[in-house]
Amino acid sequence: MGWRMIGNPFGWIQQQLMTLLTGWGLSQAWAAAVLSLVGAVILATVLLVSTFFLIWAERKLLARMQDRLGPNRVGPWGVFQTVADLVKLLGKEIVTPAGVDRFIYYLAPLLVVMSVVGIWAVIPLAPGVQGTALDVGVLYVVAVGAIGELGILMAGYSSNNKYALLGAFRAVAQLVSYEVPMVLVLLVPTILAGSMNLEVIVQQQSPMWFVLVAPLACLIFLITSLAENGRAPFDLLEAESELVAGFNTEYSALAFGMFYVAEFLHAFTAGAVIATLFLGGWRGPGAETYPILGFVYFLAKTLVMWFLSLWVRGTVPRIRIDQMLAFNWKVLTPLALAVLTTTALADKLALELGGNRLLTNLGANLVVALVTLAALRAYARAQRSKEESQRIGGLVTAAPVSRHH
Amino acid sequence: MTLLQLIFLAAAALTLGAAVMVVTTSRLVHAALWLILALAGVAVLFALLDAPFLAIVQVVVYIGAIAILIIFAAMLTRRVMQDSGRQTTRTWWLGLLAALLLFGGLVVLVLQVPGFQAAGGAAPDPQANLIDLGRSLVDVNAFILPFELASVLLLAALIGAMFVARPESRKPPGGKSGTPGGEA
Amino acid sequence: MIPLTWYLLLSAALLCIGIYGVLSRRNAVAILMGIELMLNAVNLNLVAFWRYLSPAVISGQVFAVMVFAVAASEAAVGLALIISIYRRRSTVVAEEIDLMKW
Amino acid sequence: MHEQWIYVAFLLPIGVLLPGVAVLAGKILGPRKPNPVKGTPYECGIETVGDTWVQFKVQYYIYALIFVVFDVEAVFLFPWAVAYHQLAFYMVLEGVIFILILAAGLLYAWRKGVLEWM
Repeated sequence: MGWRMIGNPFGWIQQQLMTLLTGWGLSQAWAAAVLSLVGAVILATVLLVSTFFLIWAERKLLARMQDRLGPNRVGPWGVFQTVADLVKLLGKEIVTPAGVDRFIYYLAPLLVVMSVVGIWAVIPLAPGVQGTALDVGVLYVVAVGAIGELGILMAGYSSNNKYALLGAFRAVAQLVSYEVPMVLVLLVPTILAGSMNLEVIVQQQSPMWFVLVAPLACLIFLITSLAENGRAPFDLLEAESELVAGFNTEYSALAFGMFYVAEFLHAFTAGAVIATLFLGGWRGPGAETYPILGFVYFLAKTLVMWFLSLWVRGTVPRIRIDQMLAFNWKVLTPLALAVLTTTALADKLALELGGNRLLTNLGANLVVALVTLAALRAYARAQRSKEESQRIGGLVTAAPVSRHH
Repeated sequence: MTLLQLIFLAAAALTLGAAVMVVTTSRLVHAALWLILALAGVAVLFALLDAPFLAIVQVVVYIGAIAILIIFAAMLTRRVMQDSGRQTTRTWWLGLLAALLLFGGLVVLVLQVPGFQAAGGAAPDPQANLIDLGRSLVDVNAFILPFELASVLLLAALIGAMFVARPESRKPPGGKSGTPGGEA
Repeated sequence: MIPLTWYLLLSAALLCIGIYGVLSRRNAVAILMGIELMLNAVNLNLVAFWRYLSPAVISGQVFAVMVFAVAASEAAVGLALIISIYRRRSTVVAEEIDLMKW
Repeated sequence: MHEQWIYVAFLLPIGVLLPGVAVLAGKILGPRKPNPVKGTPYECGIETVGDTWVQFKVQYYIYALIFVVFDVEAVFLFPWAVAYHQLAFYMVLEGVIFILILAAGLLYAWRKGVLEWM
């Protein structure tokens, strides 16, 4: 009993609550529903509270990368900085600017937070611990993310400010653009596992993680989730020089804080989604007998992916909007299409002809990667020589530079 | 009245109420947002009908894509038709009459068929159902032709819409290649 | 269990609201929204019939998915046309777009 | 099968409620001193000229358009991907043809220069 409780606290608590509730005379179904409610409340609360830690950790780590100290005044190493910030924000006025569309204006940040928290409903946290084993889990992640886009559009529209509206347009253009390769690449784990259920996807990664079978898909998903998060190098939503602060310009105090919370939580959530889809989720030695170990593995993988996104944020400079969109439509989307088709064909061939799935897929990925690199190189060369010839031509004839190709 | 029936009634009320707002509210963007609510109500109904895939697709395609497209278009064409202007045609009452007549006819028709009171069979297993759907889409004896035609349809829509909507005054060599009245 | 009739009545009501929207609105974008409502009513009907009359046959769901494709194409091309007309003629009022009327 | 959705039906409203409570608390605890200048839309130091409804580039619409088409494509492909292990090779090939037809659309957009940000 004692060991079981420590090894599998989730199952134990669930069982205890279940016996308690059925003891009160509730039917099995109602007791399960109450348990779901309790689980949902706990999950949402833990997530929102954990942003305190996430924001602090991110600021601290980012500061170290940039050779600064970061928050270090409130509490040891400044851990309570975020709490202090929250208290300050609570004491600030939430200004309702003139001419805003009140209901939409206040609903927008809440929807953005919801779209991040909602993703966790389908993520398996440990063996047997999952909000709901939805059979359309992968698409559910996409669907909930779409609500976030809607929230941004609503924020921009209701603010009665042209910068906010422009920022929202740009943000949504970026988000929907990067959603194309993301959705295409999500098909790869679905193909490999033969299911959209995230629990099944985790279970199917038992001999090898999908990151080994489909490294390119993982890479594309990582890049697109960075862009979906709107962080550097894709933080064009907040081009101070042109857009003021983007779609959230007119928000103040905690209403603005909600966008902030959503952004930081989104980085962590993206890490969790990648860990689940490509890094085997809770998989690890001993995870099945001791689910608590599975949770530790899951958390560790998530934190590693989260740190990776932070690292990128700390090191890569912001790119221009035309570069960002060109990168998406001319590199990522064709690459995602290529990865999807080659995975579909190679995996089937391996299954039909009895080849090694891992090696076949890896080989296919390698070929796609090499072709992509060669194409990019050729493109860069052509571009360079074109620019050079233009520069010379421009010097001689002073003709207007042609941007048409 | 069972819990499921209550949920159905709530979702139905949400859908119909939001739909009425779509066709009556005068602010176009508000109409689009009401449309999203109506579509979400239909998604709930799909979930009630044991079609989780369609429910989630409803959210992904309609709310996540089509509704955003509509809002974009509503904002792009916003300047001419300020929301204060007359929103309904002069013959709107004819439309109302036609809609009501049709509704009456449909109600009479639906209530006359006795088989429609029947309850459905057991709920299909969602995973097996999805596999079935995926198989039948690419099966030569099933829906392979519609499946590939859908792809062609989407291709035609993509090319056609891009051709129609693309900025026209793109002067190739030099000069200012901006869209008329375009900004940022 | 919810009777099939309920779904059919709801779908009929949704269709009629959509029809009213199409017939009464002046703004072309709003007309498109009405069409989307009608398409949703159709879809609801298809899925309800699938669920109640032939859950073993997948056709109902395939039809619904096809309707999604058609709806997306229709919205994309329709809105592109509206934007194009708006840019040429500066109007989105459907009554004023009558060049092809005889 | 409806049990699958119970958790979602709880979590999504809670996801709105919790931040809603926080914002409400901020509304109640924070000061409230409205004045006309505070309410004006933000501008870079000057007063707003014209109404909010500046006109936007049609480019945004085109990106959204391509997105819609590919989104619907993915919707067709997800059941295909789920059924993948039960499919014969020619069926997988049909799915690949489906993808390639749409890739042609992307290629067309590229060649026509529609993808260019102007």
